[in-house]
Parts: sequence; C-alpha cells; structure tokens
Amino acid sequence: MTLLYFAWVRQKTGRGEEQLALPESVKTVADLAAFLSARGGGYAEAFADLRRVRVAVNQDHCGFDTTLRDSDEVAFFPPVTGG
Amino acid sequence: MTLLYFAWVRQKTGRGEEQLALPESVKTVADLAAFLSARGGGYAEAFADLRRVRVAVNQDHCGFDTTLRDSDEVAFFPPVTGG
Amino acid sequence: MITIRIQPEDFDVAAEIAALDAEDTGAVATFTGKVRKEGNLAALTLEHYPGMTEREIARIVDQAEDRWPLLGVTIVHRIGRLAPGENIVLVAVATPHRSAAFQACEFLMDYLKTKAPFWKQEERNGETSWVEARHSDDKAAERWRDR
Amino acid sequence: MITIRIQPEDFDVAAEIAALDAEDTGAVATFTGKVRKEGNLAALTLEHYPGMTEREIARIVDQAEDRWPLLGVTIVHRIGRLAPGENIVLVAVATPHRSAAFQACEFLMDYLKTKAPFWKQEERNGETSWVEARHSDDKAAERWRDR
Repeated sequence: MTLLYFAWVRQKTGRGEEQLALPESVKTVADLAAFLSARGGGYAEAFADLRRVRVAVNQDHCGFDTTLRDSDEVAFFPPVTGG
Repeated sequence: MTLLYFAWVRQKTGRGEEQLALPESVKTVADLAAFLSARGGGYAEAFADLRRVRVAVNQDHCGFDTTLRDSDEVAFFPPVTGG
Repeated sequence: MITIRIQPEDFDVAAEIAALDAEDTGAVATFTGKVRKEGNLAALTLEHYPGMTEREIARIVDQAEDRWPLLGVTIVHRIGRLAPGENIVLVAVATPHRSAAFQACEFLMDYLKTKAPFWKQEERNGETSWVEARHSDDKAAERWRDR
Repeated sequence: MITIRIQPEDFDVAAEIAALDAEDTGAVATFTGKVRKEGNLAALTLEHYPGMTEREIARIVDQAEDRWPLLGVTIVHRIGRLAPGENIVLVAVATPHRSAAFQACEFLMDYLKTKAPFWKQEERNGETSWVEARHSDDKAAERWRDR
C-alpha cells in the first residue's frame, strides 16, 4: 500500500510518502496507526494523539475503523485549514 | 412644494416634476394624493389605487399619514424594483 | 472606505475589489446582478430618483456597518438602457472574516432591492412594461429585522 | 460550467466571472479569501494533497449542484508561499437568481474550509507553525446539514 503524510504529520514522520506491504496484524486504519506508532521516534510522535489526526483512504475522508486492503492509498494529516 | 413622479406614476401624470403651493385642504400625503387625484385624467389613474403607490417626503420613505409643509419635496412612485 | 456610484457605464469587478483593499481584509464577498438573456427580452431600462438614491443607499450601508465590522463597501448601480447579459449592480464588501462578508453582502442586496428608488422597465417585442416588485424580495429583506 | 483549479499563480476575479457567463445568469456571487496583513505575519505557505484536493472539491460542487440551480461554478485555490495581502482562494457562482448565488457560494466556502485537503503554515519572526483548524469552521459547515 501507499502511505502519504501531510503538514505536521509529514514533518514528524520525516517523509511525505512510503510504500508498505500490508502487515498481517493490520486490518483497519487504527491498526495501521498503531503499527506505525510502534516504530517509535517521529512516528510515535505523529500518532501519539489520534484525535489530532485525520485519515483518507483512496482519497476519501474516512474513519479509523475503515478496513484496509494492500492496494489502498492511505493518507494521514491534521484537520484541514485551507480556504 | 416640489412634487416628483417616477416610473408608471410619472407616465400617468404626464410629468416628472411640478411645483405646487400647498393647498389649504392638504395636511397629509393622503390628502395630497386625494387633491391630485381630483384633477382627473392621468392623475386620477395614477392615484386610483394607493396600495400600488409609495411615497417619499424629503427623500425619506414614509407613510401616507405623514404631515406636509410647503417646503417639502414629495415623490410618488411604484414599489422599487432595482438591484 | 465607502463608495457609492450611480452611473450609466459598466463596472469592472476586479478594479472595484482592488480599490476596496484594506490592511485587515481577509474576505471579500461580491454580488453582481445581470440582465438575464431570456426569450424575447430586448432590454431593461433603469430609472431612479437622483439624490434620494444616494441617500438611501448610504443609509443602508450605515445599517450594515452597525451590524458587521466592514473594512470597505462598494456599491455601483447602473441606470439607463441595458441589454441582456449586461451588468446591473455590484455590491462588494471587505471584512476581516468570511461570515461577515457573506452576510453583509446579502443584507445590502436585500435592502437595495426593497429600499433604493430604482425602477425597471422591460422591452419585449417592441412593447415596454414596468417590472412588478416581487413579494419574495420583501420577505428577503424582512429576514434581517429579527437578527 | 464547472472549473476547479489548484495553482501557485494569482487569479483575476473579473476574468473568472467573465468565463462563468451563461445565458440565464442573473446573479453572480464571489468570495475571495486573502492573507491578512497582521502584525508579524510574514507569509502563509499552503500545502495540499494532489489528486484528493481536486476530487474533494468536485464532490463539494456536486453537493451544491444538488441543492441549487447552478449555471456555473469556478473555484481557484492557490498553493505555495503567499505574502500578506495576496489572494488565497476564489469561489464564484452564477445562478438565475440571487438567493441561490449567495447560499451556494457560502456553502462551497464552508465545505472547502472543512473538507478540502489544504494546510496552512504561518511564518512569524522567522519561525513557522501550522495553523490550527477552527471549531467555528466546523460549526459553519454543520449548519448546512439540516437545511
């Protein structure tokens, strides 16, 4: 799957994009966030408070309970502030 | 006083402006409308249905019960349709 | 800055917005009213009450300024004969934040429609007739009384 | 006609309105959001999610089209580094009548603010920080749910 990070989430993880083979333990977005957080360092900081993080799967806003497939594009970012 | 007519009121009376010495019988705008209507012809047509006519005294919207003075500028017109 | 103009000439929305510019401006809302291109409508002719028009619009702007923190207001209303597709009226409002810009712009239009002494005459198939005032315009203006 | 553009370049409101022109247009409402000139703000930098931004804005426009008879919609959102006084976003809507123009324009802005994936970073005194989302923007968007 493709993972994308924006704004301060990108700054914490230190990258804007990465490829990841869907781990067996990961069924939902919440599982994925826990998996990434377990990497420690900036990842742990990025996912320390999920209330501050929003997610889109395949470019649709969605919840952390969304089920994932290996072909998905998953993006993590703060609440939007455009306009 | 100065009398002004706009839009179809002007077309009925046949003039846009006229000077008039305040008649003794005229205390209010309603009296003035009755006075003008009594001239007959286009004036009678213009003031036949006062629900269709609006009035401004000295360039302020006001009601037909407004008291008049000889120095006033009184305008009669249909409901406005600008914008 | 408050600008109120009654003129036969067209207006340039971009130039009017640029002229509105203020230090604190975060939001600019504009409304442009145009002559619709509909069936047999050949033209609209706008008549107004010189003097009262400017005073009445200034009063409407005063009321808007009492309600919202306006950094700039421009109102341009055309008079004379206007062909389908031509601009009739522009209201542009600059404010710090967007909600006030939208509300003030709509308030100004609703009051212009029901208070400013303009009258529209239509030309269709060589005949002219005066446009009737719309009850919906009165209703739109009344909404603001209780807010 | 629907136009959605994400670009670093500035936009010309008059040209965008002219491009919106449709036969039945009687009303054009626009909203322009700008970088406020405030105290120590040196610049805003706008980041976005390419691909999703365009999709999300198209979805927002679809929703507006379900609610109002829109003859044309133009949304231009700038990205990159913007100095105080510069334009950020333009929403322009053409409709037959004015009420729909105002409502659709405000709806589009409220949803853009809360749904379109843009993020603003501020530069003040040589330091950068991410702008926090405002609760009032969520409230503004929620108003439309029950209408």
